[in-house]
Order: sequence, then structure tokens, then C-alpha cells
Amino acid sequence: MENNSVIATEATILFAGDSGDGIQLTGDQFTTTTALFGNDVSTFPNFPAEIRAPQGTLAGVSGFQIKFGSQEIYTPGDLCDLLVVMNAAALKANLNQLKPGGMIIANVEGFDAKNLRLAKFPDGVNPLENGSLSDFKVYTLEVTKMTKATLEGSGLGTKEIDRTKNMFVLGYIFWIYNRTPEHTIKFIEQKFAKRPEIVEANIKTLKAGYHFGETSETFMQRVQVKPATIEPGIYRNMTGNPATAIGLIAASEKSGLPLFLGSYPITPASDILHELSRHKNFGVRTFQAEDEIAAITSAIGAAFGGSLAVTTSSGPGIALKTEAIGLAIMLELPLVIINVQRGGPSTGLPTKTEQADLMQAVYGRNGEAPMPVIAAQTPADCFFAVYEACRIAVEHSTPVFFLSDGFLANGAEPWKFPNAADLKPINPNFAEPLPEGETFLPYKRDEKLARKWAIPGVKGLEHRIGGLEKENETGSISYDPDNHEFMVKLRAEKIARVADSIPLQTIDNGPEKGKVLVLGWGSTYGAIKTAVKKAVDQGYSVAHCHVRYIMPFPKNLESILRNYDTVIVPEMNNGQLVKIIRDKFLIDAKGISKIKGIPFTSDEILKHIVSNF
Amino acid sequence: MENNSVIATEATILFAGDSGDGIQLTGDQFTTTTALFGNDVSTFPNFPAEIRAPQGTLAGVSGFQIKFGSQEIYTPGDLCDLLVVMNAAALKANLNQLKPGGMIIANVEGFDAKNLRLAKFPDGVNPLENGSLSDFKVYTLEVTKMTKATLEGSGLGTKEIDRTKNMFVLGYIFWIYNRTPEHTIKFIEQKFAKRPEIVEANIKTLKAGYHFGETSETFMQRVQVKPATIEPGIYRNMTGNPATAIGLIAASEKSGLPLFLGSYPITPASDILHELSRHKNFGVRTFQAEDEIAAITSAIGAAFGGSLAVTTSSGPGIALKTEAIGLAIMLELPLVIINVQRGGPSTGLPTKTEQADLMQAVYGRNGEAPMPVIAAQTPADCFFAVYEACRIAVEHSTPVFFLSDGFLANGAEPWKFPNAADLKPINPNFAEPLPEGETFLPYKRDEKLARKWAIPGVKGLEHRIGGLEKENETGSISYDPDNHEFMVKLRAEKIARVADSIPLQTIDNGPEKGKVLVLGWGSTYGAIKTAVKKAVDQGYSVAHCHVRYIMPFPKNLESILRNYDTVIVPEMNNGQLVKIIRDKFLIDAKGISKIKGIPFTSDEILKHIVSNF
Amino acid sequence: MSTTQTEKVPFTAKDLVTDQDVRWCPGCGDYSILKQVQTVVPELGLNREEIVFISGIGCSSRFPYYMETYGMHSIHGRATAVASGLKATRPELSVWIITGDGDSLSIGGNHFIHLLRRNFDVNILLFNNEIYGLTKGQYSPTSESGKVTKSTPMGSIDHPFNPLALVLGADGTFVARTMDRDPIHMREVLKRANLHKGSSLVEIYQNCNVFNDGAFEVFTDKKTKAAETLFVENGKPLVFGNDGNKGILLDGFVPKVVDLNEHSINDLWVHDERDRVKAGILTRFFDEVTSEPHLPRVFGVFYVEDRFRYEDIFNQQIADSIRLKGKGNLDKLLSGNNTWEVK
Amino acid sequence: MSTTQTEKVPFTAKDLVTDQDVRWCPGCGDYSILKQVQTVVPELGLNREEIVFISGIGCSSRFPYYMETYGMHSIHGRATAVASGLKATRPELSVWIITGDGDSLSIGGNHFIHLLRRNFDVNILLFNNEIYGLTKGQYSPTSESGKVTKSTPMGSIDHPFNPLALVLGADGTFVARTMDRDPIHMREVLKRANLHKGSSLVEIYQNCNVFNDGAFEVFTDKKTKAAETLFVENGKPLVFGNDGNKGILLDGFVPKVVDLNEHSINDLWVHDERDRVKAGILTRFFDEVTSEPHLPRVFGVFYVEDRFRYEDIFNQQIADSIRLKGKGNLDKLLSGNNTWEVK
Ligand SMILES: Cc1ncc(C[n+]2csc(CCOP(=O)(O)OP(=O)(O)O)c2C)c(N)n1
Ligand SMILES: Cc1ncc(C[n+]2csc(CCOP(=O)(O)OP(=O)(O)O)c2C)c(N)n1
Ligand code: SF4
Ligand code: SF4
Ligand SMILES: [Mg+2]
Ligand SMILES: [Mg+2]
Repeated sequence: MENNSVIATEATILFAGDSGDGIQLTGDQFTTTTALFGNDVSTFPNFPAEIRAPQGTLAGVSGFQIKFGSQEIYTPGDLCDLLVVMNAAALKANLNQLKPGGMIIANVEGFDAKNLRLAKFPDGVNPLENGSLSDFKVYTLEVTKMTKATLEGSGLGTKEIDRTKNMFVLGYIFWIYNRTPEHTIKFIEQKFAKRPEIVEANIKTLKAGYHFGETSETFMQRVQVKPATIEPGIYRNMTGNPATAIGLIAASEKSGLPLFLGSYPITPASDILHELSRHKNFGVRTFQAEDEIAAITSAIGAAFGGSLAVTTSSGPGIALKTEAIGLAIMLELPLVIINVQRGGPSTGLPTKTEQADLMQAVYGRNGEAPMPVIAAQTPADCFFAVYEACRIAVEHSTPVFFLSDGFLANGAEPWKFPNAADLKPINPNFAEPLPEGETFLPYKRDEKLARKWAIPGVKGLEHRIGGLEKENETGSISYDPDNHEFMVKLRAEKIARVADSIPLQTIDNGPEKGKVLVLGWGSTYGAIKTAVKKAVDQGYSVAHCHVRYIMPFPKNLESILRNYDTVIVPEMNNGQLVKIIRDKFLIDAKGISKIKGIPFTSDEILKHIVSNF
Repeated sequence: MENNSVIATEATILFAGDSGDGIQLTGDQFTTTTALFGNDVSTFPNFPAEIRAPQGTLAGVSGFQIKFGSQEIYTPGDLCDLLVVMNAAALKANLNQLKPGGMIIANVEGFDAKNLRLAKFPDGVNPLENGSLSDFKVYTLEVTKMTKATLEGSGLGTKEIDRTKNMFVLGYIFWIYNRTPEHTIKFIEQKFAKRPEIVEANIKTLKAGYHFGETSETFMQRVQVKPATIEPGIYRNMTGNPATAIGLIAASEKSGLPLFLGSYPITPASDILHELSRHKNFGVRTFQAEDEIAAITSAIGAAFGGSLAVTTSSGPGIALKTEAIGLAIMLELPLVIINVQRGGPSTGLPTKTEQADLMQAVYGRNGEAPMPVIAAQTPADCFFAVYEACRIAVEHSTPVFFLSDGFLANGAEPWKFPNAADLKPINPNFAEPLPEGETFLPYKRDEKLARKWAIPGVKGLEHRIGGLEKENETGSISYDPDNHEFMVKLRAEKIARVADSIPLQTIDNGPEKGKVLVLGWGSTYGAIKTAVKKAVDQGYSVAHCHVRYIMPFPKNLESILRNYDTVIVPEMNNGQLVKIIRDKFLIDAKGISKIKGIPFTSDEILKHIVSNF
Repeated sequence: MSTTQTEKVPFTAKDLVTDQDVRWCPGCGDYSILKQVQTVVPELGLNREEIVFISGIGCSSRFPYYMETYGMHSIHGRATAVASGLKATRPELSVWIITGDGDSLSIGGNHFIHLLRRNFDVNILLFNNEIYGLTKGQYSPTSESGKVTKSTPMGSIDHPFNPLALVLGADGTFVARTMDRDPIHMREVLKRANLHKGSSLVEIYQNCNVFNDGAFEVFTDKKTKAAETLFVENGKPLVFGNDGNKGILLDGFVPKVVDLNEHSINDLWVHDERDRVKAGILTRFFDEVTSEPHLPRVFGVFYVEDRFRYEDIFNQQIADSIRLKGKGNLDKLLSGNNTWEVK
Repeated sequence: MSTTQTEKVPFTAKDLVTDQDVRWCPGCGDYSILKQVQTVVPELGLNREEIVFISGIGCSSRFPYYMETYGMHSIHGRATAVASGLKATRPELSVWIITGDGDSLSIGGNHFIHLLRRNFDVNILLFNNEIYGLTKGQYSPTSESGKVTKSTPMGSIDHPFNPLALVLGADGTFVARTMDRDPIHMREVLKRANLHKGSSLVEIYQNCNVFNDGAFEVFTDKKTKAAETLFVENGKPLVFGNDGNKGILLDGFVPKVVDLNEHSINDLWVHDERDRVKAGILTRFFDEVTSEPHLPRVFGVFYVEDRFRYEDIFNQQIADSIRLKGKGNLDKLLSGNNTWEVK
């Protein structure tokens, strides 16, 4: 087979169609199959903003992008080699994601008059026919017709037959990329176990698609992407939101603290609530509150009671938590606040990704209200980053901001998951009952300046806390001017000391000193990594540094930054981390912005790197 | 009379006593009298944090500080020459506000065993007797006894007699500072017009206090502070919160827009609501909402309807408005958000002052959500600054943050008020009805990038707005990536262009180029001005620059900053404006913090200035 | 800028259609509500520019984009508060609030009850689909307890609100219920709501065919509708059932279903829209359909009360103040009562 | 860390006093409430460390600082939500919510009604002084309309909430009213509230002698109390007045004051705590004292209902899940169901 194939080190496919076309399932199946084959892989779905927009419209287009390779893959976000479209709207919405000279596989039946109209092509214009796609290689399929032909006599209704048509496409794509349909066959058998006729139909269509490739006389160039040399180990596919959920459960298990989530649904954070609510057998308690304020304040109540308390939200919902975050800072109770960022401001672009809530996380509260801020950098990294957020919250007695975003939340990658036993321990700072006659001092601190956690039920530790300024150690209300200044600085110093318990910053890639440093945070990781790798390969003196801990920074960050002539900071916002860097270190760091609700491609970053030489 | 007096260029008195002792009224009367005499004057009350804390306790101490002079006075906030205390708690709470060698006038009857206990002096310790005050000049009075003696036979009850005792003290202080009680007599006659026996008693006691000075053989050094050379004109005394209220009404009158206030009570902002609710005959509509969210969103509704819409709050209340501010930014409707800052974080120190909400105002929202930020610098300046906030909101179609603080809100100063006719015009940007057949474009902009205000009721301008990202010009919902980036930058540029309509930054005091620049914002104005004046007089190369427009900065701010070797930034926070300056201009500006809930003294700032030489 | 427009210019339902594609799921109950509103509004004697639709966030809250009037798609839960500010300052406008069960009863519960007690003259259309539609299917404050949703795999724990009981508890002055599948009834109720001088709350049972399909099927389906629903009319006895064969009578304070073959229609409870206690009993007709015998679900206008409207007194105080003190003079305000001259 | 403490250690009211100076105005009704709570709590068979007082912001909300138990002075309006999280996760604790009329009914209205419908087993003491005390005297959602305050120089426009009617509308399961000046009654009501297994709402009329002095004087003053108040007890007829000379009977659904010299006590309405409709009528006894005849104000336990508690099912689901799926295994969770090996 492979003899007819060109060998590629990586390939990117974008499946697109109507939300009813089964695009996400198709993508998932290709992902698992190619991961099982041994490729490194990274994926990103692109859901329509509408609940279920009318069939065939631009608003109803659903996409799934997958990049896989025989080398390490860091981002799904680049332009694709192959665009598979089920209808005209899918083509229109995604053509700008295709590489020049790339390939299009189009279901012609999705380009009839009705579909063209719904996709808002001018009357009489069919892009498949008018030569407008001449820069690309276009292959058309009659998917519906072929599916119907395959299932003739199966006894299934038209609707049910129609629902299998994604399998035809998947089979065909398996053939092009030299992947076998075995895994998917098993999946189908399990999923429809109760309906053998459906199992049979799907498998039949899947195989038909595959065989269509073999038997048809299309001049299709097949592609082979060899297995990657990946670190040996056991892997699973991991998406950002579930990774966050699992990270929280792991922190709960390792700390011995029961997990409480107070949350109010919001895109793209809701899936963390959904996922956690399925793990009650870990003692996970999820409370769907009446609003975001109740979500966080119920979590504060649970934290007071000794739970590992968490609240999840996005954009407008995080804004609503502002006042209560201030309370948590004053109470000095552990609390993890998860912001799965989306496009803003206001309601903004709820289903799109952005990194524009960083300044809010770092500075957006009344009064001097510092707290640690931690950002995940890849889907699977959400696990480790949120685990760290929990550790810091619990051990340093403070609320912690954990930043994810829509891209991480829904993106996926293979994950060499850890053993439970290998996870860092998390040690709650419980106050112990005192000897008779001693008074408990709720705001007395340890060397980290953390205060002890005295939870109701323990005799002798009865105490009252609140949002008014407190006297040092006793925690009594204090209006004393000097005490206030002392406490403001103490709270700041407590957060600064978190730097003692986090790893030093490392260079991800590139030379330790050099001309250009690309400084990133959050979900731009993959795109920057890919771009810097390319640039280094091309001989440029450029390195990549990615900060996970933004407040406080690792202690050596400044000295790293000073090792380069130029620091550039790509962000999916109008320049936020770059402001903090400039202020803190007086380094003339330059921001690179992309504020389009979609991730950077590595080429965009590469261009910026190169422009500095 | 004056022959026995020393001449002073300025004097500072701090009246302190129980909240029931009439301290605020005493202070007000002295203020008006000395202002009428021709002094420049600046005052600040210090209310107890508790509603009505038990009599005689430290928590119940109420204070009123007044500084007046024959030269210009910029701050009440310095150490005082004379401390008048009605009881032991008042002494204990305020002794640290007295200059070394300063004078204490104490009501001995407030130092009996009960009062000493309530003030938490150790058993048997009376500071008036144990020599602990030997660094000061202490004079004692038996106020109650003398008041009683004065009113013997007046027919008044003990309680009523007791209530006049502040008049005795006031009379005595008038005598010391060579001020006549005439104005106060008139005031008493008006205030108690309906109760002649009370009028008589108060006047009698006032005069008795005055004559006690003349006739008693105290070795009291009288003081004369000559009239100041003040710019000629008609003056009134002005406190910050009423100045803000009046500024809003003036903006309403000058713009022709009816004023709407949506507010929820909170210290120290409530007085703006109270004041505005008294001016309904200006068409002012005040709505006491159920919470801060309803306060701001009702204001957004009123703004949509064509009102000059305002919301007022502080600390935790401003935090709650965060989400809705984002909406206002997206709607691009005029809205003024007033934050009378208080001590934070969280509930913090509600009755104390602070400047720690600047970063929140500038950056504290989800998404890229820029808006103008304007800060008042003196109590009377609240009028002009809030007027400017209204002008910018209306003419640039944007929400605007107006920052005041507890010190400005309650502080007072003489104000040479303007004529209505001389106020800058404010021109609302109304959309006019369109010719038949033309479609209204709600997000079409003028040269300032402001959009037009199309209010319900106008035929042909029907349109829908909301918090989702909008298409340029049409305002329709748009998920288009390029449009989003375009709109984010457009909104930022719109705010940047506010710089075209504000005055250039000026140097308040000192040389145009030099060694040190003291850069301030907000209520530190008076203390910095005083300190820089002293430093300049002492020959230091130092200047004072005070920014009223923080977002955007005046266009020439950077060039001003670059004219000095060192920029220092005193703030009543842990360093906030200094962060913005460092980020924006990469200038190594140094912050000076005071985070004690009380203002800087000019000497504190002077010390910092001098330490740079 | 004068915005008052006295001359009335007639318009039709078609004039209310905007250039935006309607983006609800095919089959969603929201379509019918939009249709009925677009049908009723031209009949109200208003000009199009005098009408404002304000919504929060949710599928339902997309509504204003589809009405060619003034409109605002605000933020989640706050439409009631936005509308309060608008109505307070522009009482002459016709203000309609569009909200979902999550928008009004979950995050927006507080503004909702405060608007009701203040009795602003607005019409609130509460699209109750007993689910969070836009966020793809979590239970809402009106979902029955035990409901399995994305966020409650083992069933929800919350005892749901009885929305109309809550409205009565918050001193609502116009309380009604209708359904997406009964266009004629909906239009009648909407017209009544519009006539009421105060806050008119119309709960509309709305099918979310994607995340909570069939929630109200027994009430809307022709086969079961007659037996399971009771349409109340002022002054009329409470009759329902196939061919009107059943009625409700009050046994003390307890409503009972009776067979009209055995009982006289004269014994039945006669609906009195002005009786808050009895309206309260009607709101509690919430029996499980599976229990026997059970009370039918009630539709129609439950309760009407005349009470002063917030905006009337709000603006009256302005007028009174001007009458008493004279129109404010800015120069006098600037100078205050205590001035001195420095020469 | 185990915190369960089974052995009960008796303590007294004095043990509940903290080292903080009590900072209410002299004469404030809050003092009496503190006293009664400190008297009652030791009698409840609890250990001190099992008790938590949670408040919002307001004069009343200072309360936890004066109780030597666990406590939190949270933020304005959110005590109910904080308590929900605590009670959900620590059902064995005795959780008391202290709140004011502004704290619970203005800013906190939403969490308040949601807590009630969820029926967490907490005791809510609502200090109703019909004013914002801490912010120095603005009208509150329970202030009578027309009230002149700092923010309403021409009188407030808001129609006030009827707090207990709202509580019933939100499906509250224990509804009671008492007053600061009747310590014996208050203690009885507090004990009943504590016994109730669900959300117990006790409205306490509390005099703010600084900003709203005498708001409840007709009910608390010895001279008028008998004639103006009605203390209800389950199963007892509704008798009040000087020497119990008056009673209430129901004329259909309408309560009437009758003279017991003319009417038999047997005709009177007998209080039934389990009847929500009648409890609703009792909450509406809100006549002006100046009108004649007028209904007295009602005190005591209006309504009690047994309904499942949120925290019970919340924690039951955890137990059930463990029973069904086995205790969660972290390694299994980490690996998931679909893994592959790279060699
Ligand atoms: C502050 C905030 N929180 C959460 C959300 C997410 N959200 C949008 S709509 C919605 C609930 C929708 O339910 P409902 O009000 O019943 O409307 P429906 O979609 O069912 O019509 C939620 C939770 C949001 N947009 N803003
Ligand atoms: C978010 C927020 N908004 C406003 C305030 C100011 N505030 C404190 S207490 C209060 C109202 C107090 O009234 P109530 O709840 O009736 O308590 P009371 O003082 O009368 O006991 C207000 C408005 C605040 N602290 N926080
Ligand atoms: S999700 Fe439900 S409510 Fe929303 S548009 Fe679809 S069917 Fe309608
Ligand atoms: S203001 Fe009123 S409620 Fe507050 S402490 Fe004083 S008397 Fe009590
Ligand atoms: Mg809904
Ligand atoms: Mg109150």
C-alpha cells in the first residue's frame, strides 16, 4: 500500500460540516486511530456559536481540526493540508484555514442550490464549478448517493441511512492516510451494542468509504505519516476541560480534602462542572448555584468548612465574582478560581478563545488584593497547572486564579498520564487543638506567612473571620493605621513567598543567551514552540520561554529575560503580560497581538520572529 | 487684643470628642468663621467607624481637623498645633496627630475614672496627671461645670444644658485665635429659630467660653493668623461629595440631558445619593436600587433612554459593577461610574481613605475593555473633574470612571465657584431621523470614533444593541475573526482619542526641567503641593505634576516626565499609578506608599523628596 | 431632542421582522412566541418607535434581535433592572422584558422580585422551558427535582420554584400563564398584559425540543390537553376536561376535582381575578399527572391588582418639587446659601 | 482531620461572650436578640464548636463577633450563599444565618429565596428594623412607602416587600415572626426554629433607635401591645386584645376581627401551622393601625412543612455513587478507558 504514498512528517486535516453531520465524532475517531498508530497529535474542535443553527447555514458549521506527525506536534492551530467539507457553508467558513495548494474533499450534494443559498453564495455561483478554487486541489464525492447505495436493502429508513454518511467519509480519509478502520469498528460495536442493525450499517458504510478509495480511479495522492518517536509509556487522549476536572480530583485525593465545586454554567467552562458531577464516587460535591456570586461564596463557605473549594467560570461570570474574591483574600482561605477565558469584552464571543483576562486576574479588584495566578499551556497541562493551583491555595492559605481558555478547554493531545503515587504531596495546614487555656490566634502565620486552617467542629479553635481589616495574629477587627499598612504588606509578601515553592523558570527551547526571546503564557505554547523550533532550525538565535506562574513570577525570570537583546510577547489579546513585564523589569518587551478569537498559527509567530533579524 | 498674640502664617486645630459631643458642628463653625475672616482653609472630619459606638470609647471618637492660614492652604492632613479633646478616648486616639511641643486643651471631666477605663488606660493612670504629656503644653478646662454655671436658672434640663457644652469650647477657641463669635450667633439663631430658649442658652454658653478666655488668668498664648491674599471673588465652602453632586447637576443642565442616578448606599459614597435626591427640581431622578448591579444596569437603561446616567459606589460595590461596566463599553453608551474609594481589600476599612482602586478602574474587567479614568484632586475639584467625566462620556459615547476617595468626599475647602454660563458646553451626539429609505447604522462613528445616540421614541432609528461582538457600523452580531480584532482596536482607539479633547498636562509647581518630579494623582494633591512648595523654597530642584486624566494620559505627559532625572510617585496604595507609568514609558519611576487609611502629611512627602538629593 | 410622537402610524407584523436570521433550533417553541408577539404588537395602538424589547441572556433572550423596534440584549439576569431604569425615565415608552427561567429566576431572581414589588408598568414574558437552553442543557430553577441533566447525572436535588407563587409572594399585580402551542390564548393573554397598568408577568410554557423536549406535552398535546389543563376566565366557573365534563370546587380551602355529571356547575369555584388568596391556590395546582385524582394545570390570568406604578410617583415627585421650589437654578445651586467675598 | 465530637460538653450563656466590645448604639434592639440567642443556644444540646454563625454586612451582621462559636462576617447579602456551601459540605454543623432587612431582602434577595427553596437545614434570623442602619438611615425594602429618609426626602416610592409572604412564595418551610422586646417569645420561637429540619426563617422586629425609632412601638409597647398583636399557637383559636377580648374569624377567605363578648370562641379561626393557604392570609395582616377596624400584627410560628433537605440528598448521592461504582480510584481516573502504549 505504502508504495503509492508520499511520506510526510506531519499532516493537518480540517473536517467541517453541519452540526448534524457528525463532524466531532469523525474527528475523534481519526484522532484515536492515528494516535494508536503511533503519531503525535493535537486537535481542536470549532463548535458553532448557536445552539443548533438552521441546517446548511454558516452559523451552523461545525469543525474539527487535527494535526498529526512523525515528529512532535504542539499545536492543532496551523493551516491545514486537507479540508473536508460536507456542504457549501463549511467550505465558505473554512477556506481561509487551508494552505495554498492544499486539498479539498467536498461532498457535492452539499453544494446544491439550496445549500449554496444558505451559505450565502450569490445566485448561480457554485465555487466547485466557477474556478475560484483553482489554487487548490479539489476532489468531489457524492457521499449521500454512495451511502444510500451501500445500505440499499438494509431495511433502515432514509434518516438513519443519512446519519451514517460521516462513516463513508471517515473510511475514505483512513484510506488516504493509510490508517485501518479497526479501532472505529470496535468503537461502533460498543456504542450501538443494543442496535445490531445500526452497527452493521455503520461498519458497512465505513468500509465502503475505505474501499471506494482503493477501487475508484481517483488520482488521489495517498499520504503516509510514520509513527513518531515518542517517549515510551502509556498514553491517553486528553482534552483541557476534563484535564482540569481530573486535576482537581487528584488534588483532592492527594490532600485528603473533599472537593467542592460551586459553579454556574457558562461557555466554555461548563464542561468542568459536567465532568466533576460524574465523579461523585470520589466524594466530589458539585453545587450548581443560582449565579456566579453564590457559586463563589458557597465555595468560600465550603472552604471555611474544610473542603478543597473551587469555582469555575468565564468572562462575565468571573467579573461577577470580583467582590467575593476580595473576601477570600481577606479571609486567607484556600480557594481555586478557574477562568476558562473566552472572547470579550462583555458577552463578547462566547464560543471563541482569547487571553484577555490576565490583567483582571492580576489587578482587577478593589483595594490591594494580590493573589497567585497560574496559567495552563496545553490541554493536558491543565491537569498539572490546576493541581499546582490547588497545592498553592492549600499550602499558602490563599485564593488562586487558574487561567485556561477556550482553545485549551476543547483542544486535545495525547497524554502520558502520571501515576497517582508520583504526584507531589499537598499538605493542608490544619490548626491543631490547643492545650487548655491557650487562646487560638487565627491570623498567626507559618514561615510561608500562611495562616492555619481551623475548621468548625474542632473544640477550642472557635473564631470569627470577616472582610474588615484585621489585627495581625488575633484577626480581630482593627482600624489602626499602622496595622493596616502592615497587613497590606504582609498579604503582599505572603503571595511573593509563593515564589519559594514553585520551580525556577526554564527555557523551553533555543539558546540560553541570544538575540530574541519569545515569551509566552497560556495556550500560545504550541504555536510558539513550533515557530521557535522552526526558527532555530533555520539558524536564528531565538529562544522560547513560557511562564506558567504569572503571580508571582519565578525568581529567575528577570535574569532569563536579560539574556536576550529583544523580548517579544505574543498574546491573544491587546498586550497584557507585556505590560506586567515592562512595569516589573523595565525591559522594552514588545507585544504581538492576535485578537481574532482563534489561536496564532506557528507561521504567524515565525514571521514576527524573523522580522527581528 | 492682637497685641498679646503671636502672629502665625498658619495653624492647625484638631477637635476631638465623643460622637455625641457636637465635634463636627464645632469644626464647621470655626471653619466658616475663619474663612469669612479671610483665611485660606482646608478641613477634614474623621467619623467613627461604628454607627454610634458607646460613649467614651475609642471606637466612638469623632474628630474634625482644620488648617487655616494667611497663605494658601492645600491640605488639612498635617500634624496639628492644637488638639482639643473632650474626653480621654479622644486624647488617646489623636495624640499621634499632634506636633511635638503642640498644645492640648482637655476637658478634665472627660478624664474621670469611667472615661479613663472606657479609653482603656490602665487602672489608676490618668495621662493628664502622670507626666506622660510633658512634651506638650496642656491646658485643662472644666467644661461641664462651667456650662452648668452659665445656664443656671435657664430652666433647661441637664441633657439640654449638656448639649451646649461644645459652644463653650468653641467660644474659648475663638478667643484664642482672635475670631469673633458673630457668625456662629447668627447660625444658632437660624438653626433653632423655633426654640428661643435653646438659642439663648447656646449663645450664652458660646459667649461664656469666649469671655472665659478674656477673664481667666490662664497663661494661654493667643494666636493671630492674618487674612490670606486670596484671589478676589465670591467663595463658598465646598465638601467633596456635594461638589460631585453639583458637578453632575451642572453637566445635566449644560448638556440638556436629564440626570439619572442609579445607586445603592455605601460608605463613603452615599452622600452623593443623598445630595442628589434633594435636587429633584433640577429634574434629577435618583433611584435607590436593590443592589449595585441593579444600580448600574438601571443607569444603563436610563442611558439608552437618553438620560445623563450615573452610578455611585465604593470598594465592594464597584467590584459588583464589573460585569455591567463591560456591557456599557460594548454598548458604547454614555455612563459615569463614580468610585469614592475607601480602604480595602474586601470590606476593608469602610470609613478610611485609600487610592487602591486605580488598577481596577484601568484594567479590572474581562476582555479588552478600555475606558477613560479621571481623578479629582481636591474636594472642590470634584466638581470640575466629574463635570469633565460627564462631558467625555456624552461626547465620546463611552462609560467613564470618576475616582474620588474618602478624604476628598468629606474634606472641605473654600471654593470660588464658577458661573453657570462659563462652564464648557457639553454637546450630546444625538442621531437625527433619517431620510425615508435610508438604514440607520448604530455603530457608525464620527471623527472622535464616537457613535451616535439614538434614543427610543425617534422614528426610523429603531435598532438593537447588546453585549455580543458587533459588526463594524451595522452593530449586528458578528463572529468574524477579522472584525473582532478590528473592533477591539477601534474601541481602544476611541478611548485614546479622548486625549484630543482634554487639556495638556501642566506642571503645578517647580521648574520645567530638574532633578526630581513628584508625580501624583487624586487626593494627595494638597500634601504634595505643600511639600513641593517647601522643597522649592528650600532650594531643591523639584517639581510637582498632578494627573487628573489617567486613561488616556494627556499627550505631553511623557515629555514632561523625561525632563527630570527622577520621578517619584506618592500614592495611598502599594504602588499603582507608578506601575502604569513604568509600563507605558519605561521610566524608572519610584513609588512612595502610605497605606494607613489616612492621608500623607506634607512632611512625609518632603522627607522623601529630600532623600533624593 | 424631542422624541414624543403623537400621530399613530399603523404597521403590520411584517414590519416587525428584522434583517437578522432567526437562530433558534428548528422546532423550538420560541418561534411561536415570536410570531404571536409580532401579531399582537401592531394591534396595540402604539408606534413602532415607542416600543422597546429588553432581554437578558439565553436562547429566549435573542428575541429583541428579531423585533424591528428599539431593543437591548443586555446581560444575564439584568433585563429587569435595565428596564427599570428605562421605564423610570421614559414612562411613555412601551417596555417589554424577554427572559428565560434561568435568566429571571436563577441569576436574575432579585431584580425580578424587586421589579414586581415596585410595579413598573412593563410586560414580562418569561419563557419557561424548565432548562438552560443556551448553555446546552443544565437544569434550571423550574426543573422538577430529580431531573437528570448534564450537570446532574444522578438527578437534580433542588426543589423547584413555583414561579407564579413566587410572583404573588413578591406582590406582583398581574399574574398569568399561557403556552407556546396555543397561539390564540397566548395572544389574548398578551393583550391583557399590555392593558394592565403595572408589572404584567406572563409565564409562557415553551418547549425546548433539543434539551427538554416534551416537558409540557400533556398540556399542549391535543390528546391530553382538555383533561390536563384548566383555562380560567374571570367570573366563570372552573370547568375543564373533555367536553367540559369536570370542574373544580373548593372544599373549605382545598380544591377538589369533581365530575359535572355528579355535581352542579353552580357549586363550582368561580374565578375571581381580584382575589389574591384564591389566585394563590390556583398557582399551587401542580400535581403529578400520574397521581389520581389530580388537579389540572391552570392557564389564563390568575390575578390582577391595581396599585400605584413606580414611575408615576417617581416623576410626580419631580413635578411637585419644581412646583414647590421652582425650577432649579444652576447659578443658585453653585453659590449655595453661604458665600463670602474676597476683595 | 477528624472534627466529629460526640461527647456533649455543657456550656452557659457566659461562655458565648467573646472578647470583642459590643458596638451597637446604646438602646439598639440588637442587644436583646444577642442576649436571647446566647440564652437559648446552650439549651440546644450542641457543643460550642459545632455551631457556626454566618452574617452579611449591616449593624445586625456584626453579631457573629459577639458569639464565642465559629463565625463569619461575610459580604453584603451573601451570608445565605456562604452558609449553603458550608451546610452542604458539613451537614452535621448547626448553622445560623444573621441578616438584616437590607442584607437579606435588598442585595441578598436572590440567595435568600434560593436557600429557602432548597431547604437547607439552617436557622435564619432576619433582623428587620425597616431601615439601613449601618449606612446611617436609608429606607430598606421593608420600609413603608412614603417614608422620608436620607435618600428619600420626599418619601420613598417603593411598595415594600411583605417578607413572610415572600418566604411563603419561595416555598419556605418554617415561617415565624417575633420581636426584640419580647424575650420569652423570642426564645420560644428560636427553639422551635432550631428544631425544624429545614430552613427556618425567623423575622425579628428590631428597633433601630437611632434611624427608625419606634417603628414597632405599637406592637411592643405595653400600652398597645395586647390590642395590636396576635400571638398564634398551633391548634389554638386566634384570640387577642386586652384580656383576650377579641378574636379573628374567617368569613369565607376574609379574616374579620370580632368582639368575644358577641361571638363565641368556637367560631374563631383555629391556627393550623400546616396550612399554607391560611398562613398566607396571616402574613397579609398588615393593616394600618389607624384604620378602624383593623387586624392585629401576627407573631409566632405561621407555617411549618416537612420537605427533604438539600444537604441530605446531596450527600446521599455521594454515598450512593460510592455504593454503585465503588470508591473512586485515582489511577483508574488518570488512565481513563482508552489508552495506548508507546514502546
Ligand atoms: C453572567 C453570566 N453567567 C452565565 C452565563 C451563561 N448563560 C447564558 S444563558 C444561561 C441560562 C439560559 O437559561 P434560560 O434563562 O432558561 O434561557 P433559555 O436559553 O433556556 O431560553 C446561562 C447560564 C452568561 N452568559 N452570563
Ligand atoms: C456590596 C456592598 N454594598 C453596600 C454596602 C453598604 N452597606 C453596608 S450594610 C448596608 C445595609 C444595612 O442594612 P440592613 O441589612 O438592614 O442591616 P442593619 O444595618 O439595618 O442591621 C449597606 C447598604 C456594603 N457593605 N457592601
Ligand atoms: S436549545 Fe432549546 S430553547 Fe434553545 S433554541 Fe434550541 S430548542 Fe430553543
Ligand atoms: S444604627 Fe440602629 S440598628 Fe444600627 S446599631 Fe444603631 S440602633 Fe442598632
Ligand atoms: Mg430556559
Ligand atoms: Mg436594617
